[in-house]
Amino acid sequence: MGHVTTVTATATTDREIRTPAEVRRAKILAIVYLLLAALTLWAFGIGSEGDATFVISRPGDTFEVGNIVVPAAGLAYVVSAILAFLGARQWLRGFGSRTNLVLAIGLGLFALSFLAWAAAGTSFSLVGMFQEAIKRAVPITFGAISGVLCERTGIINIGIEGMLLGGAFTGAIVGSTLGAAAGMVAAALVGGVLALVLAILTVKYRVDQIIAGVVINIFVLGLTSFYTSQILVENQQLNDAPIMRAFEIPLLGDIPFIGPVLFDQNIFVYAMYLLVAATTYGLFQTRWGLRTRAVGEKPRAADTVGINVFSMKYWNVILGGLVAGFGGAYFTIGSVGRFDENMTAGRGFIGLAAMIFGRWHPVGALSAALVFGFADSLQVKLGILETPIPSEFLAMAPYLVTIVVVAGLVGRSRPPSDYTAYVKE
Amino acid sequence: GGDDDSGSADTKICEVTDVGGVDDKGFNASAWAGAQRAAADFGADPKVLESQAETDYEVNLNSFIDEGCDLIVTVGFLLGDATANAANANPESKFTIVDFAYDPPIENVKGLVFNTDEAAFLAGYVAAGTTATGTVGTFGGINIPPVTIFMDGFVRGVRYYNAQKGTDVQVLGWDPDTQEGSFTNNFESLDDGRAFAQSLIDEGADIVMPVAGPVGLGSAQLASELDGIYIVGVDVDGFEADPNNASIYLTSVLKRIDNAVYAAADEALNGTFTNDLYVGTLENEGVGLAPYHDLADMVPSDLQSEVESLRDDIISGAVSVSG
Amino acid sequence: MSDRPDLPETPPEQPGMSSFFKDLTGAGSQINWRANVLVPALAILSALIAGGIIIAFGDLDTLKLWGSDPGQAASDTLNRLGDSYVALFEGAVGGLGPISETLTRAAPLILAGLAVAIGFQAGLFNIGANGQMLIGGMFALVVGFQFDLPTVIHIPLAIIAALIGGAIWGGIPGFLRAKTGAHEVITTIMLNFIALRLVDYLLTVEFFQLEGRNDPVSKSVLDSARYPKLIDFINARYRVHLGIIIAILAAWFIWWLLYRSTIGFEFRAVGANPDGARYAGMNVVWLIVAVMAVAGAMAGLAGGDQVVGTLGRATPGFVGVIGFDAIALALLGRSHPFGVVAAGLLFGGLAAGGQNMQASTDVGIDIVQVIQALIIVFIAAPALIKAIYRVKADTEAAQVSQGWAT
Amino acid sequence: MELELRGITKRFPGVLANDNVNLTIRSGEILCLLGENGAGKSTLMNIMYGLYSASEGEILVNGEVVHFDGPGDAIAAGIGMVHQHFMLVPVFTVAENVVLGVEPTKGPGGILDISEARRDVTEISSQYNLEVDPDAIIEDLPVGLQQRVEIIKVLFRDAEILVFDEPTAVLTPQEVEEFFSIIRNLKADGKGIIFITHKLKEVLEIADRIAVLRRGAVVGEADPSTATEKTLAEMMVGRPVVLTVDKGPAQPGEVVLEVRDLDVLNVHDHLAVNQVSFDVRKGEIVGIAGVQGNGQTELVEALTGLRESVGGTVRISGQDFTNASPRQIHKASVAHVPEDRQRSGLVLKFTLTENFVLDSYYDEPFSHGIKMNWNRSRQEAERLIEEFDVRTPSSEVMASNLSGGNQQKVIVAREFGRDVELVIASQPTRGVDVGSIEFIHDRIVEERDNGSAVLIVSSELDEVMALSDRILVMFAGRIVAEKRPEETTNAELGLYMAGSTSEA
Ligand SMILES: Nc1ncnc2c1ncn2[C@@H]1O[C@H](COP(=O)(O)OP(=O)(O)OP(=O)(O)O)[C@@H](O)[C@H]1O
Ligand SMILES: Nc1ncnc2c1ncn2[C@@H]1O[C@H](COP(=O)(O)OP(=O)(O)OP(=O)(O)O)[C@@H](O)[C@H]1O
Ligand SMILES: [Mg+2]
Ligand SMILES: [Mg+2]
Repeated sequence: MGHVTTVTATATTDREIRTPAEVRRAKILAIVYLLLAALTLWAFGIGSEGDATFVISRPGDTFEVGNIVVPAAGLAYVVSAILAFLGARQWLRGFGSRTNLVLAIGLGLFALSFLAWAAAGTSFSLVGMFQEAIKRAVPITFGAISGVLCERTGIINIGIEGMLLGGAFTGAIVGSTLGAAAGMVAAALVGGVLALVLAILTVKYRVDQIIAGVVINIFVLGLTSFYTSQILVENQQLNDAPIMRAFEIPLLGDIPFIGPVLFDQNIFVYAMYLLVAATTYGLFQTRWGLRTRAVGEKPRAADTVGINVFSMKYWNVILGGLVAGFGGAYFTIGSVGRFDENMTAGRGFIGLAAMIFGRWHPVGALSAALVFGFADSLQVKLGILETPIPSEFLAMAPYLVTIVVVAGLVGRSRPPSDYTAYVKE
Repeated sequence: GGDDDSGSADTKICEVTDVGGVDDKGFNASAWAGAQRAAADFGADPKVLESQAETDYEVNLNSFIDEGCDLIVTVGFLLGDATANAANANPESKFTIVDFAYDPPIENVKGLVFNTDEAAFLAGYVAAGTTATGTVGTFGGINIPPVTIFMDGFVRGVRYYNAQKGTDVQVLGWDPDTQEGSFTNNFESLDDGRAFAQSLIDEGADIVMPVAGPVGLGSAQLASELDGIYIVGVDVDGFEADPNNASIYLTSVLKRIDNAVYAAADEALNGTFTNDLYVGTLENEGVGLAPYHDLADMVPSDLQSEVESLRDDIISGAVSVSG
Repeated sequence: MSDRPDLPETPPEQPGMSSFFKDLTGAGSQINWRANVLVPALAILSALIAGGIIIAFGDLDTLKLWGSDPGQAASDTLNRLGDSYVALFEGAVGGLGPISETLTRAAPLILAGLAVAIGFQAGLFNIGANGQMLIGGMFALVVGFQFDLPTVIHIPLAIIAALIGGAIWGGIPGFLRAKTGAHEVITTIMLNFIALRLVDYLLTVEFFQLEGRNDPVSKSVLDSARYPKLIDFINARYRVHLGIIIAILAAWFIWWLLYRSTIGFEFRAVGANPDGARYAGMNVVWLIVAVMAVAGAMAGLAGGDQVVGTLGRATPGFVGVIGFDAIALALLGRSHPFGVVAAGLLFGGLAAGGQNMQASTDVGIDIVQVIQALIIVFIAAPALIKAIYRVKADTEAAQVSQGWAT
Repeated sequence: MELELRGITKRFPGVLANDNVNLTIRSGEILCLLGENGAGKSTLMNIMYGLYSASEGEILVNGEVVHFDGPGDAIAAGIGMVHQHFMLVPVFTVAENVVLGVEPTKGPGGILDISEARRDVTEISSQYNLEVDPDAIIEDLPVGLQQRVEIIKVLFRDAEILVFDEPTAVLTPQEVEEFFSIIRNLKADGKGIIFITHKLKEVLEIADRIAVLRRGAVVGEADPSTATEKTLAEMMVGRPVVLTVDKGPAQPGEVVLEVRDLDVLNVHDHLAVNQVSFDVRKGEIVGIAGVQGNGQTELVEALTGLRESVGGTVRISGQDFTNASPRQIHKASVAHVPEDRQRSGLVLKFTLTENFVLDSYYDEPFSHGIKMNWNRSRQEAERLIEEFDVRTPSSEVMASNLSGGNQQKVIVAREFGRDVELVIASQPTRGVDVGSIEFIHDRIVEERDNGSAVLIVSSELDEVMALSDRILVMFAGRIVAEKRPEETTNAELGLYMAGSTSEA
């Protein structure tokens, strides 16, 4: 009967058919390309004169590299032509599995043309901007990885924002009193404790996961604000942590452009690289990873082969909390040494978006976080290139990007988990 | 209401903060410092109510009125209306409001405003004379007058220097003519302080004036990690307010809110209270330029003396800062 | 048929309070006091206790004292707590003034709470009340200062504007959720930030700014559009205004909508079982947009309450954190409109009381935030309460989320 | 080895699922466990497998009392289970699923040794001739193969006692035969086997011993050599039962449902319904037979507006209803009994009244404008409860508090309660006890005789045979055969269901 059933194998046929939904989405995407093309042409091309000078090395780099000079208008014409082509091709054939890649490239080109327009007539430092982009991606990445760890075991962690904030707060206080190292450890631990609370609420008491997460956010925000005004204001010495300085990695740091951008950063950035590598390997190459994903995808199946679903969930969520807590320390120990009320300003949620954008994969999460970091550093940069765009709108950029990304991609990405609370009689 | 008897007998100096809170390292804080100093000197006790939201102003003012405060200090334009209403409803209480002026003036309210641009002008002049890269920068918290007046003065100071010396020192981050520039859009994120300073530095600025309360501390932090980068502090003397990074404050644009509040308290508690508008100027030292402290030898002595004479010219009106 | 239990002889339900209780108790036949009254009450109690501990830790001097003189420290701490909570209580209900203040603060809380509760009822988590309030407020503002009309027209017009503004800002995430599966939790939060910046910007625009000033303070709403105060004839300071009445009417309307109208039936069906709703021929996509729009409209009304009611103008971030308190409030009210009213009054009291507590003791006002968060923890996990107090209540934890993608 | 369950009792909120059950199983024998839906069979097995913990009673292995904290312990004790609903991770490969929980690792930090896993799988499959590709992704495999993976999983953990919970429910008769030969091998290999089913024929064919459960209690054991289907059925239900549906011949009238060249995609965007065409006439019952997952679900969803079709047309009473909305189709007086009552047929958190008007609330008399008329709705609810004998204390209890069968009755009542021209019912009696089955079958025939066109989709071959006037067999998204029940046999249909195409 073997052969009989193999006939049954899949009810597919050679006839290639796309769902109406797919077709619709493809067309919409195509229209987006065309609009971008038009915008590029009209806003950045026509009537903009002057060259944009992109500085891609810093004084004192081992290898000084010349600046890139591009005519803003010219670039705009080229880019809009390419975008138009992509749009047409998208409409007619689509890009199949490479759709997202192409989209990323398209948006990248658009951003480039935008920069050239903004910098037309002046010069500005790409190195600086990308360096900043990496820095700003750090807490987002930690948040996103924390999300990946939790969601791969079937727990949505909306509480990342709170865990970051808790980590920042603890990092500041413990860092001020016992030193940076202790501060980072303590920050991670606090994240872990908050995660434990999340785990208990969702796994043991089966509280709605999103409610539980939001509770953690509100609670941490209230608590840190309360103690900030109650204690830190009078006792500034408690809010004055040592700061991790950037240090250049030998050799790697000397590579033109790449070097200063990637390898002249502080410990948190390097920790981020390690974390991404470690989680990727762990999730997909180890026993722990296999079990974690099994528990997320189908808890009862894992249970029936004797995997302790609950403890897997607990440990992974706690692990996620440790990651988020440590990431939170970036805001204080990794950046300015001082805690301020609600200083995470929504980075935790952007981290969630990055996780989704990154399809619950650590590397994806990192890339997504870099996109947000870029948007974020872009708005900083644009403020000083007298663009006609009001700063309030520039400040919206990261949030707008988040919405666009989530709306554009989550629809098509399937979460790796069954998020319903696992019940065991 | 919020009346409790504890010490309603003795005199009180009471501050209602705006939503920034008393620990904003900005004008709420310096007003509070003035109130506390006055309270100490005149044997009153200082009280503060933090406002969490717009809706709190009225209530906070009322509870202080009920407490019979001898002077109620309110801070910032956000409290403009609330203070006016409270003052009109309670003619017997005395008020003073920071960074706000009524016209026509209200009987029992003393407005405290500052020609910060006079001092910022001097700072700009110093910066222009000190920069090694020929580029200086500034950024603000939110695009509102109390902030941008610093930036106006700073930029005009630089331009004045260029005009005098025929140099071409650039100022990044603010254009007094279009009133657009670089803003963090918050007064909290020190990380933004770093980022905004960094991006100015990337474009070659070596002297940065952050006008965003505590956000500036981030910039100072960054400067202390790099070499050849200096900060111009605002409101208070960064050298004292931020001891960790004291050494990188070239100077600071002083806005002596504390002195003004102190003076108002003095009037209120010693029966000389008037509603005459107080305008802090270089002349009455309501605004000023902080000493160069450790960096004194970085500022050439002739530049220092030019600054001195420039101050006199501004006071005398020979030089206009609103250029 | 013989072994089939007889139906109770109760006559068919009449709309009204009895059915209100039925709604309140899910669909159970008799009132579930334990689940809907006792547990929330205990949750509040627990939150106050936990809050007390947190307050105690907020006082370093006393903490140090524990080492040297525990007795003294203990009594200090207790006094401090005593004073704090007494002040809290007095500030909430200690006289006409406090009550007026409580009601003033309850109004926007109730409306924003409805905005969240409607979402819950339909299985959507609307964290965007703050943004929706801001936009609704700005809409009302424009009507408020732009047109000069007789009150009877002006106020309703401002209200409509607020509803529209909020509905738009709420409808966007609804649309995104329905069409692209973008989860409303993320989109609404992002829209909060965006609304905040948008208001900052608008307040720098000539059209909105107060004549002759360029502070980010809007023109003042004309008196003809201001909600009339209710008891200011007793004391000019009693600022409770029409808003509270509007809030209660809105709650009643939402109750009617949810439990007496076909639309509400669809809302609840989508929330309880989207597949079932589709099977039953409901247009789930449209419904999600509609739910979020209605929710947004309620939040918009809350924003309007602030602008044309309490403040009379707009300033940066003029709604504070009401939109977030609303989440706690909706959970506490078990997402039932009348429960929301009760919870709103409670939180209004907490806010007014917290104000007073700050004024008469040195306990910072953020503690109110903490207490509210604690209340949700306990509400969200009734099992917790049951475990602590050994209550037998068949409450199951509130469920709202439907995973990420739809 | 010998495994004994002693005095096992299991209570769920509101249910006594197992009631003081005693049971013994030894190596080298096949014990059949028989019982209607909800009799407590799965529960009992889950307890034996450490998934549930018993409220009372104990488990003994070779006379020793053992205590299972989880499946891990049971597995260690040599117990293996193939669950009623497969316990495989859909996105994992066969190999990953087999080794999950006992993964071979290399080096430190538990690095997976997947090639080792692959070898183990191929080894076992060759030993018991259960060929399957170790690298195939589970969700791409048909149920038949998925079941093999489950068996391999159990053998990989070298279990001595193997439990199969309704393994044949999803198999064609041929696959069943294949499966039986597999478990005969296992038995010969000295394994003890517990085999759960509702299907009396199978029991008589394979069992060494038979134990019957009713309402959670063992109501007796039977000897396969002496027992007959009828006696077993009576033991199961506790009263005499009619095993056939009595219905007169059909008088087909004009075409009501007309389907032409219909193409429908499944969730994975594979073509699940492929160029399907058929008619259903007034006054006839057309039954669609087929192994689950051959496109029946997608077909019904397309017909009822729940899924967009990508090609072909659907006409109802002459009008075009291709990709019409569920509401439009409902208005065309079509009744739809959905495949999964809990997922789509009911809103469990709603009262019965609300559920009874779930798809007709939008119209008079249940609503006027946007105002619901709850009094009227409630009267309707009570009428239907009365007429369809739904066992419930009142019309105001939540649907979730009803038993599966009664929940099904609620749906049937709602859909048949109004006069309709077309009835589309999938798995109308799934998870429903024999008593209710009789009832629902009678109602379906009654609808036919009242002149409705009826389309039945069921994976229960017997049900299709009993009800249908015409039978269509679906395989791999195509209609591969059309037969009249009187001119065919289970065996023949089974062949078509397994993919051998019609030469008729
Ligand atoms: N998790 C649960 N919670 C509450 N009741 C349950 C649960 N699981 C099963 N039951 C009830 O226990 C009884 C026995 O269920 P069980 O699944 O063991 O029946 P079964 O004999 O396996 O039926 P079937 O033949 O349909 O599989 C039923 O009344 C069922 O409703
Ligand atoms: N999951 C459950 N949770 C709570 N109560 C349940 C559950 N399942 C069943 N019950 C209760 O147990 C009673 C018996 O349900 P059960 O499913 O055993 O009926 P059954 O024997 O399977 O009958 P049917 O064959 O009609 O499903 C039902 O009336 C229901 O109230
Ligand atoms: Mg059942
Ligand atoms: Mg079963």
